[in-house]
Amino acid sequence: MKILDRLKELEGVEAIASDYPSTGVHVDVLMGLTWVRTFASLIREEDFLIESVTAVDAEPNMMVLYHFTHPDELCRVAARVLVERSVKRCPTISDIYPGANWHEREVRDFFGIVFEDHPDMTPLILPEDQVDFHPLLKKENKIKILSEVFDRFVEEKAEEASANEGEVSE
Amino acid sequence: MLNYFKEIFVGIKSLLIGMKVTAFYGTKRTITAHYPFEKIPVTLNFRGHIDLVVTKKGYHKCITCGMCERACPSGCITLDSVKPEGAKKKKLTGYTLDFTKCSLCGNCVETCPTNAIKYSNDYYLVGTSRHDFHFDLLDRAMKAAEEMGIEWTEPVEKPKEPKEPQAEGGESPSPAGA
Amino acid sequence: MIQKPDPTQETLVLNMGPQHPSTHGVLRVVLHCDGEYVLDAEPVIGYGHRMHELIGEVRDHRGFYANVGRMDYGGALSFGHGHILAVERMLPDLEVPERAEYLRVITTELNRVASHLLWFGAFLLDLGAFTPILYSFDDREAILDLLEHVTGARLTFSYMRVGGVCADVDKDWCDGVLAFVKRMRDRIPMYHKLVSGNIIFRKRVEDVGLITRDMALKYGCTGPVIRGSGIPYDVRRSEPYSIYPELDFDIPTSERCDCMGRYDVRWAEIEQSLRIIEQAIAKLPEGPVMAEKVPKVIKAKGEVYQAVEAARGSLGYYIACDGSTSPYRMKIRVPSYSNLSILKELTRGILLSDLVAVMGSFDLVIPEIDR
Amino acid sequence: MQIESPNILLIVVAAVVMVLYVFTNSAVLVWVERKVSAHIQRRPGPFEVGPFGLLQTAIDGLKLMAKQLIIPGKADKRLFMLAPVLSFVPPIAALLTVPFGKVVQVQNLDIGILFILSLAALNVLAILIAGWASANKYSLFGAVRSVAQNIAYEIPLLLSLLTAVLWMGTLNLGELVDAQGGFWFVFTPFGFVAFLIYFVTGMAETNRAPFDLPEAESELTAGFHTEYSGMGFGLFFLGEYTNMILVSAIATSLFLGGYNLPFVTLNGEGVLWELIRVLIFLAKAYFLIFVMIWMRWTFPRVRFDQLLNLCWKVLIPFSLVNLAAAAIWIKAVGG
Repeated sequence: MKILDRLKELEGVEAIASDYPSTGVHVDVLMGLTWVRTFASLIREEDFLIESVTAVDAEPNMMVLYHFTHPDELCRVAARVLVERSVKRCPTISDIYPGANWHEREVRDFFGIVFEDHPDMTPLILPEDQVDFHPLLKKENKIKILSEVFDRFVEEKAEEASANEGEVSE
Repeated sequence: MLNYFKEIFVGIKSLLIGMKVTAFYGTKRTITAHYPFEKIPVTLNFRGHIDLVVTKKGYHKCITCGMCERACPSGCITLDSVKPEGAKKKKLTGYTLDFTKCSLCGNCVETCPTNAIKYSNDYYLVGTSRHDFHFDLLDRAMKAAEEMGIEWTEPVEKPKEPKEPQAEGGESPSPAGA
Repeated sequence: MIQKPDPTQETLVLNMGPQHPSTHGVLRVVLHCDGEYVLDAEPVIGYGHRMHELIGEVRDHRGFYANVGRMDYGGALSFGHGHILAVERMLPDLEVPERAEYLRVITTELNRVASHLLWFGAFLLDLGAFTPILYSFDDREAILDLLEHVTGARLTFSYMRVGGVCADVDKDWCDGVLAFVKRMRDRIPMYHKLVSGNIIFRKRVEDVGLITRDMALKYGCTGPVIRGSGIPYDVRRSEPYSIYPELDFDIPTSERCDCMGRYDVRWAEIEQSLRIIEQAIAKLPEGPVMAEKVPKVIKAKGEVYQAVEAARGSLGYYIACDGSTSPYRMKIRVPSYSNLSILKELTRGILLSDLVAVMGSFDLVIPEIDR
Repeated sequence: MQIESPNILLIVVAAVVMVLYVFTNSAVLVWVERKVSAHIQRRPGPFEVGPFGLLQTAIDGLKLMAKQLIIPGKADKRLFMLAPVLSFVPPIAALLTVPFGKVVQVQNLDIGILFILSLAALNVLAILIAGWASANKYSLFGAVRSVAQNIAYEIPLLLSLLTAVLWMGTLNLGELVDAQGGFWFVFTPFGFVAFLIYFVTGMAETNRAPFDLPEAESELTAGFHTEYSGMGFGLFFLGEYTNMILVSAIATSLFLGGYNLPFVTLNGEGVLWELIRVLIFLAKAYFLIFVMIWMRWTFPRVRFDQLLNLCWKVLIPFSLVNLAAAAIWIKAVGG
């Protein structure tokens, strides 16, 4: 897969081939917050189609998840970026992919993650005056550690996650 | 210029073709059913709300295991049972279906170990309050038995009663585990 | 002193919806109009939001499959298909019988035809023709009768089960399906005579709502919208699932990029679906319709993304499980959501009537957007 | 012609009869429209009230009368109430000059056509007032559309009628019918073209689909009568159907030979002959209405700019050329 090679060249992006039959994803990408826009531009150059932007609430970081797929070849890219639960800020890709506009607003509605430089962060689905209510945030007793849910983070939990956090604070 | 006239000609022709189609169907028989006077028979597989199966002996097959209650994603089934003194099995005293919450997924019917519930073919459902859709299935089963001409008879466990003291020790875990 | 507004710069704000005949549900579009011209159209969604994603996280996998059909009342079976395939992906040991897969595909394709017929009628209703919807409903009813025979429901079929389907079909039903395929093929020329060739219709939809290839990719449009822009992206072919690789069918596309292109694509798709149904009925193997060993309680771990081609485009289920009985996170990527988000850019400077035509050509199902 | 003092009593009686006729006509037409549309759509239509559902419209009328008249808070109340009346009365007045038979014509005016056209033009005023007074944006849209549409379509309408007037050399409706006799104007090529143009513009003037832009249901919810309920809406309804009969009555008397059969002129005297003539006239008029209904339930609605394009680029050039050709023909051959 061409995209995998190209993604591997980016230093802040860690891309691995994923097990398609069990996950439905070909390329699994983990990137730092500062790399989101670079990644999006690159994947836009490759003519990928945006499928969805969503988030998962977990401890200690929340995960924003992008899905892209290619219209011609069989290749789905799942890109993750970790967002600190207390900060909840993430760069927008809505200028690169206008289709992400609504998805990002929805994520803001449901999780409270603010996408920086997004043209319009008013609630899309929730009532316009309801800015502090985020229904998909997990309750105290339900919330899990990120690595408990996602195998992706198990081995690199110790080093990588901390490295990413380091990037966030930069 | 030629295109201009061609377009007018083609346009008028296409309109006339369209009118021909509607005229053709206008002269044909109507295909709707005049609802209150004629009803379309419901298919055998139609999945309405659930009902208790009435057996030939005039009783239901429910063993009150509670599988349906647990399988129901919307929590619309409520089972009431008592264990009569000295009886081996629990006895169903009430089977309530809150149809206002039911989404007809069919989980209850599929998980039932004794096939005690089935889908009814009832789709003429109308009510003036939501309490009209809290069905007492046990009651409905009794009425169904009456309509079928079967007498509602509770199976008599008495012949087994003398053996009960011996069997009780072995039997008691099974209702609890079900 | 209050400044007087300049009447030449004044625009008319028009709330189209939430109750409006051609928004197909509770969708509101805030229009800024200059006379008949739409300067800006901002869709406002969420009036019928039921938070299906949260319900999916509360209920277990089995409890959720009645919900998925409620999202898209037009093509409920593809939504069920996607969900079940996603759950089955997490259970690698489960072997779904072939007959079940064939039945899933046959019913889904029948449902797709029904959905396209519904769209056809509603689209023409938007354009002001009242009769085609009743003709298309005549055919749609025939499909619903067939589907009722096997699934037991007419609209929100909860037919798919983990490990198979809930009911088997018999020979009579297959004959009925083949008879329907023949009937539908006979009826298609009538539709084209009545509508496709009609000069008024053509003038209304041609060169209206142009979506270029690039726009379609940027906005993530899928389904007939992207295929109407000349990109042959169909999940059934691009990312084969179920038994679609074994079937012979084409992905119709149109280079027109306008409403007419989408219209043509949908009609071609109906014909392809009929082809699929015919082949699948011919190939339908004997056997059980339910896997033998289906776990009573589904406990899975890991995450899956399953895409299927619903009637309106690529439908994706993202399920992340933490090993408990219910998903930790469930995200449903619905096609109409992305398709509708293009509306703002698409309708700048077009006429009000064209806006209605463009929205009609998207085949919007609002409960799907407000899932 | 000497000006006679009009027989007031006759006119009053005739007006009452005409109002009654208009009401029955609308009731029947609504029933016909519902039945025709139903059968085109393969359903039975009204069949419950009365034989074949004939009394359905009467019941509907009763319902409309019983309904509350809701006037929007910000509406201009007087104009709001005036508009339905304005849409309903002029067509009735116009019908007074229509020659249903040789004798059955309330007032034979020398400028009959002009009289009818000037009254028919009031229709657009009614819609404009309704749209404006409702204080509703959809209504306003409908009103604006209606004005643009009706004013544009007035031109080909006049031109096509002018062809007929030129051909027969009179504005008097009775004389126009007599001038044709059995040889209907529509049998001549000029008459045929003029008739087609007249029919299309007539549909547009009456806001019938596919030209029902002022009330375009799928775009403007109900257009100019969005805010009207009860009999306010009912009067618009009546006005629409009265306009339909007016348009087809003019078409019948100008192009389709009025009460004459094709190639047969009916000149008999007596009540029976008069009755036959009236029936023939009505049959022709109602056939045209049937075609209008048939077209409504077949075609999609045209777009606003296309409507005007059709008028300016097709109908007006064609009717102008047709008029000129007819004039030359008269000068060269007939003159």
